[in-house]
Amino acid sequence: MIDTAHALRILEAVLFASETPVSILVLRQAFEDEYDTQPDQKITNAQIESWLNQLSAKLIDSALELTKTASGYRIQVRPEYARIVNRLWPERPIRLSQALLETLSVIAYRQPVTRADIEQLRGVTVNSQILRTLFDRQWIAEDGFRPVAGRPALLVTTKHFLDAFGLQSLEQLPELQEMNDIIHDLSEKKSE
Amino acid sequence: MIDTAHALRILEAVLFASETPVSILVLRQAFEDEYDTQPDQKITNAQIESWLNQLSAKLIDSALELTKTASGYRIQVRPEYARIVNRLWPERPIRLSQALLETLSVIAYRQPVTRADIEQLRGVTVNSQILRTLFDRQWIAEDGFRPVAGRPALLVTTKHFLDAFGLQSLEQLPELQEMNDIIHDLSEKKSE
Amino acid sequence: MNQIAESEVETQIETDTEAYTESLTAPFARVNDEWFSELPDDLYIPPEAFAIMLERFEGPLDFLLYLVKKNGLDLVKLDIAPIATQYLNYISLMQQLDIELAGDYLVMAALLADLKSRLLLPAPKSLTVEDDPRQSLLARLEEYARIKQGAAQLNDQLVEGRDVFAVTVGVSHVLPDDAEPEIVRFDAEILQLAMRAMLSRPRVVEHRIIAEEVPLEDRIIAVRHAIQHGKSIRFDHLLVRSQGRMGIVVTFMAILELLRQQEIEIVNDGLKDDLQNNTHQNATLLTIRGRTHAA
Repeated sequence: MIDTAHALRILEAVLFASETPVSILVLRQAFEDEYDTQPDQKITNAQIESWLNQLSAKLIDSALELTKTASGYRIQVRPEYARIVNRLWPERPIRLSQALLETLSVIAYRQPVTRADIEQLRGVTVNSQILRTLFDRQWIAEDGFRPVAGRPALLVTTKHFLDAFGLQSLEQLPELQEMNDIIHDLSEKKSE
Repeated sequence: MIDTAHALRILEAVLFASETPVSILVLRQAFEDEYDTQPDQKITNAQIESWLNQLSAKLIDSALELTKTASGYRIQVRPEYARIVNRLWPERPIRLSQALLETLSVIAYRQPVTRADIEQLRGVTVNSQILRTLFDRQWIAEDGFRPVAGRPALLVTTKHFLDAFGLQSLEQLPELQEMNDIIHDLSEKKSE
Repeated sequence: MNQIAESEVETQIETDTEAYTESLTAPFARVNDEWFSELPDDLYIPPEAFAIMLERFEGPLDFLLYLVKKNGLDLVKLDIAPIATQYLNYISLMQQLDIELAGDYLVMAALLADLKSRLLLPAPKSLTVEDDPRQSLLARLEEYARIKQGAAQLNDQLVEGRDVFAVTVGVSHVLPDDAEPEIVRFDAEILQLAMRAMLSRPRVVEHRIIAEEVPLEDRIIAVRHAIQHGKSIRFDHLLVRSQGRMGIVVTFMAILELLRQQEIEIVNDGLKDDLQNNTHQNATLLTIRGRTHAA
């Protein structure tokens, strides 16, 4: 039998470390990784939901709460304490750094993409903070996964992203035609 | 008198919501914002530290811990639960190659150094990709230049570097071996 | 071969290297000069293994450290010449096995060749500690060893993002899909600019200088041969066309080497010519001559 206290700590590790809301599928994955020796002891969704309830209860005495969104579970600061945070960092997520913009534009122009796709294109590791900021603003969302080993999540932009950039649809994104020329030029030079 | 349970929740809201470690100054600010009606009831650093200790104790039964780094306090997933995170998102954990560690070590222990210093010390050409990764993670920064021909930029480590490596200051860097020990180690015959 | 004490590299060679030497298709640089008369002690490693072995090292200093540790040399006594010898032998062998070497390894090879040749010279009477070439190499090795140890210690720290994960939770409410559009508007143009900046950034390529097979020792032999009996010869006549640029560089290194060993002298340093009048016909080039009193 799995020790409840340990189960709750596993949930905590996953939920707190995740940059995105965590689906029940991913949560089950975490337990299967941890208890892979007992294949007969399958952990059910009901079991996980029961632990989630207990975790929620554990958080009652804190400034945090467990919420359920369309794409899964996430822990956030309770609304009554959000005020304190917002007073401390009033301009919180609006800094659009070059790294953030590049990450966002890869997702916007090349969606759906995995984290690895972004790294491949940018040539540097994806900064977790940036993804979290984008998720926090709800400019990006997860939309399924690529059916390869590790089942990496596919990232897409959302309606809120379109709103923030004054776009009606993705077709209105500024054209990348020129860029294709640049790429073409570059590859031409290489082959010389 | 401030209710301790409420104080702990304020700390939680701020520490959990922050993207970077939080200094004691900012924590005090959070309390002053909250209790600005009683200017006589100044909250001391000692008071905050005492609450931080209690918060730390509150986390004992969880997968999380409170830690102190160069720029302040941060809540993190305990190393023993990080394994779960690593397994779930295998692409996430950063990898530190030997070349990167050596480059970083030169900068950390011998700062400020130029690129040429690093090459001279390691005996190999500096890999631009590595420097870019270090800049991208904000572990290193340029700090002036050496007043010689070409005015090469001087590289130093940053607070982010200390934060990432769980150090409160450069003085906490593990000590390097004494010259004599090195000679001794090098001269030691292989036991086989 | 592994049973042979590591420190006996200097003497162990004669016994079983003959067969190996003959098995090499490329002519092994086996000359009277002491530093090419011996072979590395792990000879029966296939070429691929050499390449893999070299990949384990972070560069020539790391490789030198390995050789130092492996041989258990007394660095207090500045016992560095045997290491230089071994290093040069490995490099020479790898070149003959067509293993690509990063330029850094060749730079170190030149430095060690220089060190060795200087050690052969009679020590100047006023040799100070700082002048001792072994001392400065030792200092570099020590400093590198220290930095390497520093790197290991950094690696032992609990690193955020690898061993621990900083926690950040969201604050804002989750907006419903039909929420009012955000007030902050950004120009979609900045996305295109970001994408352009990113895609036009030069791809990061790891530059590896590929060493052509021009072993320094081969060039030394060739130069020695060319200036036999005090003959003088112009630099360009020493070059082998097929060896290309690397051939020029290595031949020049060979000349410097022989100069140090006082086997040759310069007849014309090729510097007097006015650059503007310099044509291919009357170009003055470095010209050298064998010193008759040299052995």
